[in-house]
Amino acid sequence: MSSSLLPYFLMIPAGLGFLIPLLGRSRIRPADTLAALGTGLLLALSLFTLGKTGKHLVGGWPQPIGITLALDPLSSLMLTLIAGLGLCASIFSIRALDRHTGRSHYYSLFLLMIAGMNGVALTRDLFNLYVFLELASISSYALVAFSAEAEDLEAGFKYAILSGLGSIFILLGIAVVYLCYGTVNLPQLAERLALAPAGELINFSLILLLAGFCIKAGLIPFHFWLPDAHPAAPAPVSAMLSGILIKALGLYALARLLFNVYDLSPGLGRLLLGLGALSMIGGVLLAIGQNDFKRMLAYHSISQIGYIALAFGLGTPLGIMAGIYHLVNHAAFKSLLFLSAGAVEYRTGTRDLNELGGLRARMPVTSAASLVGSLSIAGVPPLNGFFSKLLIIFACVQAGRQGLAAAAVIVSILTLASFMKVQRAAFFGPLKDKWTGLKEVPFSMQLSLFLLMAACLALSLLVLPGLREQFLNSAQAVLSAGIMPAGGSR
Amino acid sequence: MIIYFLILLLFAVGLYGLLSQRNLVKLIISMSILECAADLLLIAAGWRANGSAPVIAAGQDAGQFALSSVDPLPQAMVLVSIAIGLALLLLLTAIALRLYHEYGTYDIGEIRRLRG
Amino acid sequence: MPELLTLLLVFMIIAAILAIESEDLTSAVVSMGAVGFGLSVCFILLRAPEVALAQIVVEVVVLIVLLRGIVSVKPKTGPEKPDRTGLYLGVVLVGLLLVLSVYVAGEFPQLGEPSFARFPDSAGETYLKQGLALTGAANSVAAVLLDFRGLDSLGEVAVLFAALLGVMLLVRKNPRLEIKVEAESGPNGAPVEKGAAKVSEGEPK
Amino acid sequence: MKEGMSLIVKTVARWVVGFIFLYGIYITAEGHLGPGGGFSGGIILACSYILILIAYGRRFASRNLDWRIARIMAGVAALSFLALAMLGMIFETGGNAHFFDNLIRKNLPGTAFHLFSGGNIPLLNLALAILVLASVFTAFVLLAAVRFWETRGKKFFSSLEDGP
Repeated sequence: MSSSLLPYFLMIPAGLGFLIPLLGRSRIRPADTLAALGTGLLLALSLFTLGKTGKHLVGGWPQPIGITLALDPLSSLMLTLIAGLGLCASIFSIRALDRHTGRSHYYSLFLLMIAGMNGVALTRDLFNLYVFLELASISSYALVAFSAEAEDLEAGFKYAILSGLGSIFILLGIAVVYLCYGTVNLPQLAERLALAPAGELINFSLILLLAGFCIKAGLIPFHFWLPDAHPAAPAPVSAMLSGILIKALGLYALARLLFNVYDLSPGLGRLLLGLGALSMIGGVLLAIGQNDFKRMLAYHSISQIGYIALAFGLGTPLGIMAGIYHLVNHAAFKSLLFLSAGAVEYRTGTRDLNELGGLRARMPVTSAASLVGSLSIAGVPPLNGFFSKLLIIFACVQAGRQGLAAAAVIVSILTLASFMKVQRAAFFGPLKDKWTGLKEVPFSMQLSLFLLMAACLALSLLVLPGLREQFLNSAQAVLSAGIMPAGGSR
Repeated sequence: MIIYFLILLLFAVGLYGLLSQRNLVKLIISMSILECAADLLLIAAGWRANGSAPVIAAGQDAGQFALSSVDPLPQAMVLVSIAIGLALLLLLTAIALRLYHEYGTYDIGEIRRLRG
Repeated sequence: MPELLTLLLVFMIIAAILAIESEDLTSAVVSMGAVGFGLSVCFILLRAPEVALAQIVVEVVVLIVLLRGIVSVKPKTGPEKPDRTGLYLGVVLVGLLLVLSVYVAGEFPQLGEPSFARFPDSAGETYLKQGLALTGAANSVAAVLLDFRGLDSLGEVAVLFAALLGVMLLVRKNPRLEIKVEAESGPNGAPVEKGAAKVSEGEPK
Repeated sequence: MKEGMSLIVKTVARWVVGFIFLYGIYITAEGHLGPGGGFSGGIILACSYILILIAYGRRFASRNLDWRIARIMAGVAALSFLALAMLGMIFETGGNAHFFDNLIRKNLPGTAFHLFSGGNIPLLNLALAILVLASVFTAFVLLAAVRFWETRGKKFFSSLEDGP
């Protein structure tokens, strides 16, 4: 298929990212316009490539010599998510950054982050994956500290150090892999791994890579950066971080390596299962006591990431499919929740749930968005979160892990309780005197909330057999097909 | 063998520094030591005993050169990772400086308001 | 050769320990420089002159940035109490890593037998054999970096650019357009961002 | 003239800086022929500016070496790096269109071991060098100037608050 399309996923965001700081300030606000146009273009491109396969040999060099960009149903799904959330977040940013300086640099970093994630989704080369992962990470460090106030700087430093440690683990893992197998090309590496006798060094490199990607994903023993970084970032950035960054850099890359290169062994699956269950339960328990809206959402991110890791860890086709579905859904509802938290903060200037109250009367759209997001994350029937959680529970039962299925149900109930608390504290109930003069957020912010709400409703259609086979099952087939084919077309 | 072990030891020293130190500058230093170790492991992976640098001389036979030179791929990778390390260090330095201006100290224990 | 390398590595490890444990920030930064220069010499011994050059110039810039930017602000660290949990976590993790590396040490391939030579049709061999013919660059590393694996360099460019943007964002003086109300002073009486943006109105057009 | 360091340092810096600059250009330009390359060359070039800055003090530097121009240079260099990489995508069609295609070499092969060989490798090296020069220099100036945050006027930092 049209494989010469693939480099545009890197060229468009990177080129706009380089261009935007050069433009001056004018009435049409070139930075905002270009960022929205660029992400819109990316979304159009990725929708066009959705579900297709293709390969682009960078520089025209064949597989082990050069770097290959490859598209398969899973990576096209990731590209669509990245571009879709990028579009919503950049529309939201137009007004959300009203009170900040340095807008053009913000947009530029935002686009470079998208370029990095696109690169991670497309590349078939371990070291190139590391480079793009660092591109996305370094841009996100700067974006987390964007407001440059004391707490943001602190969160940014903590995030940069811990996530940087993850990157170093990945680099060391790559070094060990190269030391043993002499290649960084993923298909060739998979081939050599399958041929070589299983030794301790494979496991050593795997431990290093696993630790690195788990830090990036924010799974529970490695989660320390996440609850600080997400609240500190501006709302669109935290929507991106939680919605897609931790998945693209963490879970997606990890799943690629585990399933398609290391050929997931049962022991590894159990490890992933354990980490997932721990994050799922621990995240929600940590979330319950929180009063900071965004901090609570950050802990819920850990919990939901746990669901996805758990589903991947089952290793069964249904489990993988459910995991991918939940990944897509989580991107929609968690960014919706973060953006509505950002909308509340934009008008009220606070994230403390105890200070809010009765906002429903003054901010109907925001409160509807937050309600949809809350019901979806808690798994209430007509919304997308319900179906994917149900599938995960089915998969657990099918794999003979009833205990985990029960845990997933209980965590879901706890999530519902936690979000009911939010709704009662912030949106329902009597309007506090302080907020009587409040207005609804500007149109551009409402627009992105509407888009994501529509996505939350529409994504539940993916459970229908026809759509499921086209999008989810084909993506799941990529992972459950085992190690990726070597060589390839020239 | 001992070389690889020493490289991992260097990595361990950096890791220890990153986890035990509370000074922002020390954290940055530990980060850079960790990067040194990873880079060295990569370069060592491509070294050939009594090999030559991967630069072909005029008139040298390419086949002969391929048998006597060290591996250029890890060197290219390390160059990229050095650049990435520099970028990360500049960013960390900027954040550390700003934190100093906010709190008047580099000690993370004193400035830690957030607790994860 | 390996003996020399071992010696250098021991020197680097000692310098690293000094850099981490020294009380004085200036000597910590200088010890870090020693690690970097040792690394550069290691690169030369391992026949990587290009990487050695890059490492040495980067080390110089890093030293200048750290000394000029950070250490000149405040030359000494106060008496620090070590972070207990971090200390234990560090010791445990380091112990784990060392145990693991002892465990796998027997499996590491022989030093001096590059991995690309052990496998047929490795990329490294192609780079050496046909690099000049295919790209016209006599320096194989440049051929790999900018032609065979040019995408890595694009990533490198983007990362450097992102870091520049990040530095510019972080040192701007008025991150917000609003007028700030609170003017508290940080611990140790350091001034906290005094004249925050006296931009007349909070709402830009 | 109390700016900067002592007269000896200034004089030596004035002599040395040209050589450092030349060396940086040499390293960049010969990057595809021998050890060197855009990254190292760019940092060496940046070092020559940093030397002037340290020796002559910030007032001299802010008069003669404007980091705001360096910032624009960085953007232009990054864009031209990308543009060089895109050449193959633009001027070739169909199955031949490859990102990072060395199109210049295909049309103008040059002679091996001469400066004009390697197609766009030297050009990419040059763009990389300019980018590294500009970004390292800018970052250094800004990081060193944070010390004077309170005393330094609005003019220095205000242009950071939005695009140039």
